[in-house]
Amino acid sequence: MSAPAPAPPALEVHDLVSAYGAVRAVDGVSLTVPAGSITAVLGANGAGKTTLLRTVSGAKAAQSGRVLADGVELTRLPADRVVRHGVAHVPEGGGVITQLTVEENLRLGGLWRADRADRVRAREEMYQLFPVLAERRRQPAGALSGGERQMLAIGRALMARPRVLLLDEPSLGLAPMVTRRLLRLLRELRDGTGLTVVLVEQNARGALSVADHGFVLSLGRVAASGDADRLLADDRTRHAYLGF
Amino acid sequence: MTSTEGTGGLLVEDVSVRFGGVVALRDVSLTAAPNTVTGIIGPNGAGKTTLYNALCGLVRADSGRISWRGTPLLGRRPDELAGLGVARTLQGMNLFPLMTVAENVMVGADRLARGGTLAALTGLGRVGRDERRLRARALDALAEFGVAHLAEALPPSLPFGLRKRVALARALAADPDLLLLDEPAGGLSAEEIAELAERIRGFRERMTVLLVEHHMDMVMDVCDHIAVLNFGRVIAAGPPEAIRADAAVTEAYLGDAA
Amino acid sequence: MEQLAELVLNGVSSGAVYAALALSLMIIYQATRVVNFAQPGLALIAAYTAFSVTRATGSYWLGFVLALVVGGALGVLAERLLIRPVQRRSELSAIIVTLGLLMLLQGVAGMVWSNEPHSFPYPLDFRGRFSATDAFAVAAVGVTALGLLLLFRYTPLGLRMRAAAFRPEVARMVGVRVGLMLTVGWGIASVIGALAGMLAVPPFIFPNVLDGVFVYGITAAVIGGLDNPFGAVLGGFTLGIGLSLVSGYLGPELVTLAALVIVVVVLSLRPDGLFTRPRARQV
Amino acid sequence: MTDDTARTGRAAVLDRWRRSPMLLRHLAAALAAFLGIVLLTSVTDPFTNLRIATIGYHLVAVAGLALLIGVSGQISLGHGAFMFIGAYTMALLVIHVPGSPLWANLLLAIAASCAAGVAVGAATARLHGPYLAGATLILAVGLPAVALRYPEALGGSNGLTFSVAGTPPALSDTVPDPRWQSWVVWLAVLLALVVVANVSRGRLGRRLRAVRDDEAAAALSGLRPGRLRTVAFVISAGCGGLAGALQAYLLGTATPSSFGLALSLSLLAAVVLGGLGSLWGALWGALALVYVEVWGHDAAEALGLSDHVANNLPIALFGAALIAIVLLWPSGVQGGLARLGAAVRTRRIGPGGRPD
Amino acid sequence: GEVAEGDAASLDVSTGVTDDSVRLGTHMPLTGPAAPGYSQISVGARAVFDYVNAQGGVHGRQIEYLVEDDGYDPVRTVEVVNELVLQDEIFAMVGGLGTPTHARVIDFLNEQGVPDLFVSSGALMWNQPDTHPLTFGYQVDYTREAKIQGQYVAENFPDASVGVFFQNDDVGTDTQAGLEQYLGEQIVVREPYESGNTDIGPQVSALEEAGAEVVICECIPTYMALLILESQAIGYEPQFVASSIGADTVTLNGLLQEFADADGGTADDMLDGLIATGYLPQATAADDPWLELYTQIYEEYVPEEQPFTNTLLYGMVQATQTSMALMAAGPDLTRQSLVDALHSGEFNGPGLVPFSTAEGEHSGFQGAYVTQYHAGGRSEILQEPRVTDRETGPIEEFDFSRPTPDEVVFYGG
Ligand SMILES: Nc1ncnc2c1ncn2[C@@H]1O[C@H](COP(=O)(O)OP(=O)(O)OP(=O)(O)O)[C@@H](O)[C@H]1O
Ligand SMILES: Nc1ncnc2c1ncn2[C@@H]1O[C@H](COP(=O)(O)OP(=O)(O)OP(=O)(O)O)[C@@H](O)[C@H]1O
Ligand SMILES: [Mg+2]
Ligand SMILES: [Mg+2]
Repeated sequence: MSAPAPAPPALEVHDLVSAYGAVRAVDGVSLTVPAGSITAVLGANGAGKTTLLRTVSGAKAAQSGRVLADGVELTRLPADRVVRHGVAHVPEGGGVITQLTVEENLRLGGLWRADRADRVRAREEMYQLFPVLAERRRQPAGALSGGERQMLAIGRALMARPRVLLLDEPSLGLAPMVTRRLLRLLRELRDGTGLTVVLVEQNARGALSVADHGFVLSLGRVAASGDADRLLADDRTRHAYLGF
Repeated sequence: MTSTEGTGGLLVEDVSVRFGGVVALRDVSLTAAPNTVTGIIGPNGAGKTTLYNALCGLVRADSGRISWRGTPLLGRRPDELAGLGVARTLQGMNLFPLMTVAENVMVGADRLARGGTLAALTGLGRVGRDERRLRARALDALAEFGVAHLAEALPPSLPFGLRKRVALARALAADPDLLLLDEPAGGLSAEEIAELAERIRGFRERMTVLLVEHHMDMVMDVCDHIAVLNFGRVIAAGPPEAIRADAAVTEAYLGDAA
Repeated sequence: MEQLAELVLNGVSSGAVYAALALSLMIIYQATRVVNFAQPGLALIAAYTAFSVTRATGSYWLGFVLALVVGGALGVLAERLLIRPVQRRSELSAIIVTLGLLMLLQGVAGMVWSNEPHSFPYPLDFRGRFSATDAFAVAAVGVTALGLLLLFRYTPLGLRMRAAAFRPEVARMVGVRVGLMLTVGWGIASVIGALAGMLAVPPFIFPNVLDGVFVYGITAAVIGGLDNPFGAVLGGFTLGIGLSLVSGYLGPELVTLAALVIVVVVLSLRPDGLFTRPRARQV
Repeated sequence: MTDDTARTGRAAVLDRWRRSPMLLRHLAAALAAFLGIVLLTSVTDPFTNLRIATIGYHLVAVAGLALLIGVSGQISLGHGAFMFIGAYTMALLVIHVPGSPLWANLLLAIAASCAAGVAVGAATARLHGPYLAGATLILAVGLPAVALRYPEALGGSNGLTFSVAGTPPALSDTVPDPRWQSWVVWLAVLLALVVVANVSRGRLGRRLRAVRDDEAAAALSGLRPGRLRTVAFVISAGCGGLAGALQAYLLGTATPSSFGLALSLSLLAAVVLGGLGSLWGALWGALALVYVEVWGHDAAEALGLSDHVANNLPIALFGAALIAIVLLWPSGVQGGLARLGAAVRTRRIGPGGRPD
Repeated sequence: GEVAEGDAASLDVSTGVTDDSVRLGTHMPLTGPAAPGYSQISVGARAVFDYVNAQGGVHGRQIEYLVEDDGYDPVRTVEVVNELVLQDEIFAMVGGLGTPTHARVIDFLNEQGVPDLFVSSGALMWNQPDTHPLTFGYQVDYTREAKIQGQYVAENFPDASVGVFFQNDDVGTDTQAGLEQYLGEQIVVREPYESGNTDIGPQVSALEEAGAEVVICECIPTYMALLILESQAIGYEPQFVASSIGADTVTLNGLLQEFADADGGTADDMLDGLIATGYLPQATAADDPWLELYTQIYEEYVPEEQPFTNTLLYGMVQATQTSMALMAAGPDLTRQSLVDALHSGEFNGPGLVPFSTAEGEHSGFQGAYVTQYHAGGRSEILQEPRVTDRETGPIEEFDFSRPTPDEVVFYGG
């Protein structure tokens, strides 16, 4: 088998700057996420992780820099267009729409895709993945507990069958068992469908244990990066940025 | 467990809460002795937050009794709780977005003020003193969590972790005797969690603490006593070591790798 | 007994008009979380268009159709040009912009068509205790409400519209074209508003003709709850019949007071209207 | 150099000002404003005096509503109803209790509208968004019908007419009636504004804002959301009642048609036009209420337009102005002026300099 | 609060008067819910003033006519009248419109010494020369007119049950005081309406249910038209009797234009047989010398789109009589001379009944005639003008020779 032409990385970020007024929360970040990998983005509170994801997914406008997915320029696209390029975002805190029912929230996730049969299939898959949601499908999402909402948000993003999944602290509020199941699922999806995952986590150890690569942000810049194993092993990085 | 032993602490007896078809709590009973940290753990949707809500009057319990230091709590409005020395942090933090951090915490301390409505209208009486006292209290509380420098910031502009500290400061500003913490460690880094755990252990001297948390290391570390909820029932209760060893708990909550 | 029957029938026909307006307010609220005070203004211009067209061509139905078209177009324009810039700022800004638009439109209508009342035809025969026109109004409102219920409950478009209204930033993340949804919402609502205008205006048209109807339209929407079309419709009929009975048995000077009493009673029992699902948990 | 010392001197004064007790600050500001009004009315003609007084009573109504909206987050579309109550209380007192002094009448009018505020506020405390809007809207439309229900006592749709004492005899040679009336109006208004300022800057204001921002969290901090909402309603109803009573005092009339929906909605418009969050905003709003109409009329006259167009120009202009201001100046005239001021200052100091 | 005792203002002034102009002002609703119907009045008045000015004005003075919009809101009336008096410095107020509105300013106008001519309202309070010496009524007051209506109905429909449909304000109370005197027993039902609420279905049902064979409508044209329509809708056909304020057949015709009557006739047929009282000539009357003049003025000075209605005519007559008063006051115009002229002169002219501005009687028109409208635009006089008072006095015929335009001086030097 001859080596295929090098596929473009699933996600490329070049010199991205994103600011709130005068605060440059993301201050010239460049990173490359290979297709079919799990990449952890780590860093202390306020390092700019959330802002980075929001800027990539178009939820927030960039000041400068570029974002590409599979070689396609996403930089100036609004969020609804970005998701159509296969980049789904689970925002910090989930962002379920509390007034809609559980099922409506899930349906929303897949709406933009044309294949109706597959949408129904995807929904059933999500119910299998998170059985609590199936029990609650007709209830408003606002009735759910914190952890249940988080599951719903993840399920909704997966409904889009994205190629790149941006997860902002997905383990927040999840019971340890569910967290582990989620991480296992991410690995399965990576291996099975070639899903690319960008995982923002406070729990650096947990994140790095599933991730292939890691980037460490500090004050809006990339302070360290590399293979997950290397970062885990690197005492200096651990002490300086990851705090364990 | 008899009710006589617990008059000094928190006593929850046979509390049930239903939402339509969903039974969120089913005859839940537990106690928290004064000046201890009691952990409440359980899978997502087990009813932990609902228990807090029932305790605080945010949802109506269908049956059961809850008392704190002998005072019954069920049937009270949420705002009466602060007066009884109960404070709580919310899972979603629920900071006041359009008010500065200092003001947020001053609201938390509000029960310490004495002036009435007439004073508020005329600006006479204790108004100045109250204001100074609340502000000082708020700044103290913020300082305790290392965020005094953020006093004039607006909460939405703060990163998650710092917002968590502000929320804690707001609850602590009222000098509560009973503190209900709902997932305080969520979204914090390992280092911060360790620091938080240290602090919660310290609270024990001043108050009784209830802790809902999914972060097992921390729960095991700081709790004197743990109750485990599953599908609205208490499936186990005891000291951390016993809980860790409990097969039912492992099956329902901790999972294989616990 | 006979009086009772008459008053109820009278109430049904005015209730249909309130319901139509309530429906249009409900949709805009569902679609954009804005209470649209400009609705009577938009409907007024639509009705005046029908007036002019009917006078010029002699065809009522041509005027009717054009009124709906013009109403919808005005709604779309209003959303694009005026509401969109303030939409995200605050509920209040949007309310005030719609208020300003109402004044502007009423002023313009007065400039173009004068403040004098003009004769304005009914769609069908108006004679009889329950005339063909009344039947038409009730049917039109019923069909509209049913259509809206289907739209919101069962179609992807309806789901997108609601998502865009509740949490625009989240909706965008799942691929909803929020701006488009808001425009569509205003368009649909304004068409229905124009329909309400066409039903409410006869027999006379003048710039303030819809003021009273609008007040009762809001009242109906609030009584029924802004959550679903049937709330608006039932609110409209409840109010129409209630006020007709009050007017007949107690005196017309009490009508507005009675509306106030009805609102207070209903909302103190159900703060979000009769047919709204309970609000989500807060924490 | 001297500029610098002047600035630090000023800063010191400012600092002392900020540290002085709130009540003192507010009273001093009110006194200064009152002196300004006395001066202004003394150099203007009687008609302008009346306009100044008109602005005064609008100001207090707008300020009260701004407190309700801005601080407690409740949007009332029915504040004209409280003006109605204030005006009728004043009218009834003047007619039936001829001996009662003006200040007592004003206090009673405030009390009556506060009582109504308690009722309305308690009934609406649980309402949100459009439901509150709808309920208050119908309040504005429905309440004046009370006058129609009791025509003997309240004069039916023709309302009540009465005469109010003008300048006290001792001063009547030197101070014309309109001037005296505008002093009375402004004195009452400024005192009320002191209360409004105390509330919005103080602890009560903070509690109201907390309830506005997050009801559950506020309740858990020991605040009673329902009661606080009602308190806000009562205060702003009192302001509305005072405005109505002053209007009645000034014009000698109370008629249901004066308190229609149009009044309530223009008050709301004035709040937003001026800008929430500061009493200056309320002042701009009140000025706009009085003057945009006048200018529209003058413009129509000057342009020599046809009747239909001329008649409708003022209302169309008011609408257009409303839209334009909200679009261009999101935080109202006051916000716009503040931004302009800041821009001018940075230009003067230079881009690097810090604005003081 | 006690009533302030101001010194009476001097009337020997010529405020608002120059050698070549005299400034008059008025207030009326031009916008808002109450505007429909009324804005024609100032159009008619302005047309006559324009005509007068074109003929050289009054004693060489051009009449300036300022119309302020008060939206029928007394608060705004006070404001705009203040503006007219204090800022624009009008010489006199002419035809201020509305009872609740104008009632708020008569004290002020009298205190300020501003002649307050020809108030456009049939309320009784304008005729109080003792307390308001400068205020002059205009319309035949509601009670007088209703007495004449009542007597006519009692005499001509002695066995009929009568219903009254009335505007729920002083129009309603004052007219009922008059009707009561003649129809006491005959009235079987009284139904009020609130102006602004166009849903009058319940009232019309009640009228029908009570079996009223004659319905007297004390209302403005819009509600007259609504009443006719609603009655048509339920197949109820009583004899309608309208008062002068509502019986503007041209306006009614316009309002009913789109609605054919039950037999497929025209709107005009719906009005056929309408009985009405009046004191001015009908705009549709033929062979009236004044209408010849007014038609000429209408064609020359009124904008295209305005129909020639009774309401428009009302403004024209009012303006004519105002000009007559200004002429009578002589070239040395002061407020005193105007009031003196009003007190001493006769201002009969276009009106069909005597008009009084005498020293102790500022009531304006004194009586009314009864007419019936016939489809096609012809009005038939059923009862010649009669006069009466506003109390319980008798209704009498009178001796009155109505001058033609040639006999009246209302412009010139
Ligand atoms: N809406 C906002 N307005 C102003 N500043 C903001 C806003 N949101 C975030 N910031 C600032 O941007 C910086 C980065 O914030 P961000 O939320 O991206 O950090 P983070 O790495 O996700 O932190 P955390 O781990 O706490 O979630 C912080 O300094 C924060 O104060
Ligand atoms: N208002 C409500 N209406 C309907 N169901 C509710 C309501 N509140 C809570 N529930 C349900 O009750 C159950 C318990 O919820 P609760 O929030 O107490 O869970 P929890 O133990 O705090 O979970 P988590 O760890 O995810 O926060 C959940 O299944 C939830 O969906
Ligand atoms: Mg973050
Ligand atoms: Mg929970």
